[in-house]
Amino acid sequence: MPAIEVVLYSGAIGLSIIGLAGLLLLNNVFRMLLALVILEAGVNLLLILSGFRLAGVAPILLPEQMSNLSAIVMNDPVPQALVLTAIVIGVGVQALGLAMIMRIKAQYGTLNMLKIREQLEFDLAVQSGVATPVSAHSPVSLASGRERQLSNHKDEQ
Amino acid sequence: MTVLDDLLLFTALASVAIIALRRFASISKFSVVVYALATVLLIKMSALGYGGEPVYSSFTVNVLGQILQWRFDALSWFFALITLVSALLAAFFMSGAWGEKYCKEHSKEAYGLLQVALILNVLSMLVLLASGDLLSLFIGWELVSWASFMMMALNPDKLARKAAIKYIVYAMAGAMAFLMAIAMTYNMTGSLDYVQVMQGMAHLSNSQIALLVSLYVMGFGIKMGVIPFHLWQAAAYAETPGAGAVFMGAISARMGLYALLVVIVQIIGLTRVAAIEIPYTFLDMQNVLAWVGALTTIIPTYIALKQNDARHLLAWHGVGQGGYMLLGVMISDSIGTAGGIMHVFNHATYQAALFMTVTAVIYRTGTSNFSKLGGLVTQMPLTFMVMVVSIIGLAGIPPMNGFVSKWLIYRALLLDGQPLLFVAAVIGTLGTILSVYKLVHNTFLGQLRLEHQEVREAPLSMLIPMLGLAIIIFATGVMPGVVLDWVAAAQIAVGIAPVEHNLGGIELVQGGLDMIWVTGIMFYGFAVGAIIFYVLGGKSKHIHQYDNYAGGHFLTSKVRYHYSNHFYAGLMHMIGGWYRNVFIKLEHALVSLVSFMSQFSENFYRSSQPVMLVAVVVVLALYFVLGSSGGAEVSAGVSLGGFNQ
Amino acid sequence: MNSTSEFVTSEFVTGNVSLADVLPQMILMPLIAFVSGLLMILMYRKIAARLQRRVGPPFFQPVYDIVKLYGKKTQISHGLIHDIGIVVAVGGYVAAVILLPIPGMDGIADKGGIITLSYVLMVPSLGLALGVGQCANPNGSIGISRALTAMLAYDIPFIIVVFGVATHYQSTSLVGMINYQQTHQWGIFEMPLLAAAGLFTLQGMMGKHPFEIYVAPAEIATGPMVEMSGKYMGGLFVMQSFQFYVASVLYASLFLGGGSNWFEFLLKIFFVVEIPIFISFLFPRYRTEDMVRIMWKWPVMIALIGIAFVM
Amino acid sequence: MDNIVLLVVLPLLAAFLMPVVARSSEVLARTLGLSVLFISIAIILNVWNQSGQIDSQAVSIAIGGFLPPLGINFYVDQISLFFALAVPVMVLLFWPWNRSTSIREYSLMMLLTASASGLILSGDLFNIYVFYELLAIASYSLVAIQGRAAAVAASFRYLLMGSVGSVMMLLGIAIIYTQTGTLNLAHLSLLAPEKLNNILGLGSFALILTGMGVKAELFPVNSWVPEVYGSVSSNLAALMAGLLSKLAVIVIVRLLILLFPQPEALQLMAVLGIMGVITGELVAWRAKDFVRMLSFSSIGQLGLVFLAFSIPGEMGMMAGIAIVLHHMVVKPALFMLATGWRGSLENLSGVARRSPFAVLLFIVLILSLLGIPPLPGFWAKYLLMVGLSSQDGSIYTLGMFIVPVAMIIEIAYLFRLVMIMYRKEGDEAAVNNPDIKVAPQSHSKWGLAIAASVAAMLIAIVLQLQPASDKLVSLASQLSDRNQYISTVFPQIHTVRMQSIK
Repeated sequence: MPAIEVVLYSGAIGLSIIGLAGLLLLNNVFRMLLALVILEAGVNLLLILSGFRLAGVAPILLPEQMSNLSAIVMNDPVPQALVLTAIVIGVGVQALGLAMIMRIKAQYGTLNMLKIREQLEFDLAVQSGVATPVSAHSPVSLASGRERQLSNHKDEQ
Repeated sequence: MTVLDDLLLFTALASVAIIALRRFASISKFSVVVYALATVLLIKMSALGYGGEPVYSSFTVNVLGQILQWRFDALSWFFALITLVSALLAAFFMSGAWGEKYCKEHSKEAYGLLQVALILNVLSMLVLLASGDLLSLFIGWELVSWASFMMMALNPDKLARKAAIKYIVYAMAGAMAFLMAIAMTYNMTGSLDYVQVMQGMAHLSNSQIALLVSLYVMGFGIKMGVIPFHLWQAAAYAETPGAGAVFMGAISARMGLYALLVVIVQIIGLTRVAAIEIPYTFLDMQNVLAWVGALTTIIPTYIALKQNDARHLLAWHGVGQGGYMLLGVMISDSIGTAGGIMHVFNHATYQAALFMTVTAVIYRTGTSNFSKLGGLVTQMPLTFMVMVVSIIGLAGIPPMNGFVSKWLIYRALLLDGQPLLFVAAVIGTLGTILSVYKLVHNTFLGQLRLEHQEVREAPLSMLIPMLGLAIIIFATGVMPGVVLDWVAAAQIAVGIAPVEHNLGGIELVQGGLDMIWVTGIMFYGFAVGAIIFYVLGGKSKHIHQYDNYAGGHFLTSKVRYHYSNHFYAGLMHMIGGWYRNVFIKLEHALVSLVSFMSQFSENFYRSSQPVMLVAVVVVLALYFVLGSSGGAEVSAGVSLGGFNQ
Repeated sequence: MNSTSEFVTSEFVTGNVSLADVLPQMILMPLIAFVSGLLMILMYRKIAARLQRRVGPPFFQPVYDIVKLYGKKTQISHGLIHDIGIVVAVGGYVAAVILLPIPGMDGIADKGGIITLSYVLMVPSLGLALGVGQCANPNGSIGISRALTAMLAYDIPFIIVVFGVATHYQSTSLVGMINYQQTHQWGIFEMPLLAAAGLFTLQGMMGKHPFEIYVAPAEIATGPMVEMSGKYMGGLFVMQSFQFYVASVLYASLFLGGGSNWFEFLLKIFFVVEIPIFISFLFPRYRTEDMVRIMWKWPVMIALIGIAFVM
Repeated sequence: MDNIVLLVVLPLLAAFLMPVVARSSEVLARTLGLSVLFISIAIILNVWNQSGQIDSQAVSIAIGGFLPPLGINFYVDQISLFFALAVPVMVLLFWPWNRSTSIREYSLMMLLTASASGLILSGDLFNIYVFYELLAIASYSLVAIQGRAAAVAASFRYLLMGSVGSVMMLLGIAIIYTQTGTLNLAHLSLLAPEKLNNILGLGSFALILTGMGVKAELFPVNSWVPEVYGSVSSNLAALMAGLLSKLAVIVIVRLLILLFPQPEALQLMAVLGIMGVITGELVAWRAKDFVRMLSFSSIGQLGLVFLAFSIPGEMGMMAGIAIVLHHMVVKPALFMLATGWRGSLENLSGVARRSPFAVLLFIVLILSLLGIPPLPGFWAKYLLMVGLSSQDGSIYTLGMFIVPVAMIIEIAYLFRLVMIMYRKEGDEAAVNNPDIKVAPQSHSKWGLAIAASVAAMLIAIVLQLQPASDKLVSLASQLSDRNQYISTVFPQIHTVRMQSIK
């Protein structure tokens, strides 16, 4: 495998790992979304590379090349088509996620995943009218969360 | 259309009719007629009880390559007879005054539902008894479980609800064990038809049989309430509304024994069971099962001894008596199995009678708590008489029928040379004697309470079935041959040599039993006693209850001069330490375990990083697949960039 | 010690018996039992007296007692069950007596056998319990709860002994056992451990010292007899004489080869009764719990070892 | 036959047209959505009626006249047609009827319909990916659009999990492509025995399973389930639990049959299935409100599905399809009952008096869910147990013990609830937070009607056991028939070639 391909592959894999690590290690939801973007970029790159030929040309078969098919090195078009679609979808999902983050920020006032989860659990419990799953380790945030929730209710009224 | 078709169809239509008509006042009479007619239909098949050919239903279902069929043989007929007669008597019992009171206390709807539950129980039991293959057996099994659950759940009390939910969890566990066993049987033998499974069993190894037997016995044992699955039954049956408890106590739990007879005795065969050695012990599987039976006679009986409520006491005895049946069947010779099967009949008669008497007492006094009863014999002499007859049967003392079946079991144990089992069985009997005396003493004997001065005899609609049962208990005690005929036919049906018997009992060169003579001698003895007492002695004077030796204390109705609390204080002083609620603690431990695991799982689902899980599963999955395939293929498989077209 | 099955053949089993054949036996056997029982009571009291350096009662004292009790004017009944209880208590023993084979009179014994007999022996206790229960006296009920506990105590070793003996003879027929012993060897020599345990049990069954606290004859107000007067007490006295007789005959039949003639028979049963009587007065009385403890410990242990030998 | 394509095209068009049309007339926009659904149903019924051949044979439809493997195709057999029918029918059943629903939601529903139909019909791996992503986007948005703060947060967490999952799936598809050079399922299936029967093939299966598993509630990528179902309306929860998860399962199974012959793939599914069953039921046992209980029960049931499909051979296929179909009707019906019973379980104390009919339906449904004979759920469970016990592997043996344990736990919590429902009213109805408790409301007539018709359907199946079981057998044999798939898509391939594949 030529050196350049090694560099390209390791770059793609590295991007994926960075993205995955970001998703796992970060708590800020916006950063998590960015990590997702990086992960997708890495994987897309990997896909592109799988169809890539070092000295390849665009996969358009010209009439004069018909005689000498085996001599032509073409890039594989299918991965490119795939990646194109994936990028489009990815952008859509990212936009959706971003919109959600804005809503979350507006309603919960935080971007911290841990706090969001606690608040979410609390909200679900409130909705269903059961006791909040209060953990002994985090009484403060939940108690304050509940008060906030109740005051929100009042605001709505 | 065979007679079996008629019977099943009739019962099914009757259940639909009862469901539809449950709000009408005349539903109770209607249901009595239904059970009577069903009994008539069953009696039309009575040739079965004397060794006739099995009656097949013309209705079959072919599903998933499995043919479901239904048929009646002598064993089913025997159980069906008990079922229908119990249902008839229970329906008669609840048709009159008891039903009216129940309507008043609860609602008409509740009474209708009780009738519905009863007919559904009967229908499901008939379906179970008629099953002709393992799958239809399972279907019937589940139907019976759920019909019983419906009956239990009718009582809205908190205790009853708790008992019902406990029951259904246990029943489900049993059903699941049964289902696992069926699935394995299907894969091992390629069929679920009785005959084909029986043939297939012959080719199985001992370890396979051991697995199957353990699963089947677990499934059936839970229904029977054998140790260690005995915790659910007593509370559940005791808290069932009166007339329902009569029926359930008589027959419901015996469905486990029926299935056990069919599957373990008939299909697998006790010789195969006995061939399974339990490692590191001297025991084989059959011994273990016999010991399960023996322990079931002891432990629940002594739990019954501690009960302070008549219904609970009886229900615990119901569990304990199931142990005798299992023990009898597991002795596997003709006398022992005859005893086990016959005990089903005998137990049904006296248990139904006892629940009826207790229900009658509740009907008149409103309670079955021993601390609030006493001295009712003067007010309810006939009920008392029925109870005495039944407890003599329950305790297994001649001349009532309970003695005969227990005698058969003891006799078989003797012939088999099983001293410890014999002793265990006798310990159970002695415990029974103690606790039935507690039952009769604390309800009927002793001092009559002030608030019960006006209590009258139970109404006629309740007395008639009670007295009828008392007569059956006595008559089949004196002439056990009547029942033994059916038992012998049932034994042939499950492939065991029938017991040699005559009208009075067993003829055996090594000491038999002739109940006609024994009863005759006993009554002769009582006559002699009566002569000594009445003829030789002077006339005695009847005095009031308060006219009693009281060590100088002046007795009035305010003084409770009746000993019913801590009845066997001395004995409890001695054996009380052995009541350690081990099984209850075990049950709690299981629940705690589930609770702990549940908490653990919940924390997993609450993880704050959703992606973590994806990553974990990817890594684990890749590790799994890579690990399972070995590294050599990796290099061969990797060909990134290959364009293969 | 094993291989006894050869002894049990059909020759010991009487065939069909007609009522006319056994009617004389049915009349005679209770009478014999009654008379022997009275003599045993007399013997008991005499020996007790001699051990305590008293003269003791005259020969007809037991008869006088019964006549006195029956002749009493105050005969208090607490209801029908009270009466029936006494009838059943006496009648149960009468039935048991008839089911026990004695020399020349074994027509009916085979209809029941040893298992039936041991259960028929529980009938009197139950009858008495019902009768006492009807009296509505807590002292009586306490006594009965103790009596039943005591029954539980001695019946367990008793049943083990019965099982051992029946296993040894491969039979539950008392007639068969006796015939075998008379032609071979007495049970006491073949099964010494079981015989020893049986003797222990016998002590409990008789309801005498040192296991008599449930009857509470000395402190009558706290025992089952508290409401028994006149013929009720008399009935129980009759019952007691049967009780002595049944216990001793049963033991003699199981271990001492019954009796081939009347002299031998009477000698054996009086000898059997004598042993517990002598032991009676050597020990203080046991509380009910202690009785349960001792009965479940020693005789059970000895009997189980004995069974291990006969198996 | 070719108008099957309309099943995807029409809803997709409608989805984009609806907001536009709504500017002029909102009523027209709503009618547009509904009419598209009705047209879809009509098309499928027509296809089914018109050619009886679908019962035994399958049809491949090349889109735009380009034949596979170069062109893309739709594959129509009984299973895919059935699910393609189920999509519009269930969307119609759980259509958000109330007037306050925004047109955007309807539009998203149409998107969901289109992508779901496409997902089940596609005969091409990449199209599956695309439709799957569309479906995901539609469902994220549908969850988020519910408006509550909790719904948005839950949806975001769902989105994170889902998009990482789809990235993994994409990676898996890429690996498959590099190995084989094609993405057509039939073609892949032809090549699979030689090209995918290796470590990379397995790896790609694991990646695809992870990605698809997010939607199919596969353990452990299902932690979104309770959050999402708890925060959305019952209608949407019913649709997601009932339909979408099953579609993902069917696609996974199809890929498994066509592409991955390795036993390790099955074992992986079995392990994850077992974990799903036991954890789902255990947590449901703790649940304090009805919807959460249903969500975890759904996880458990999907675990059963994976376990069933992991059994090699026809028996497993039958068991899997039976459980899938059964759960597909029962769980939505239960969610419909949940509309009236949101809130703490303790609040349901005594509802049996107020709404006896609903409770009766509930009991029938859970009895079937628990597998009580002779209800259809029993036959599914019976097949599962027989299938499990027919296998030797320790995983299957473990499964055979885990499934009953899970059922026992399930019966404990479900019947605890039933007993609460039958409690005398006012009896210990205390709730920890009386100020925020949610009182049980009455059910919508529509929801009750759905539940009642499902219950009636279950009972009808009991009465028609024999035809139903025959149908199941034919479905299973068709789903597990690789050769039919290949020969349908490539009729030119000779049977000789087929022989060699075998």
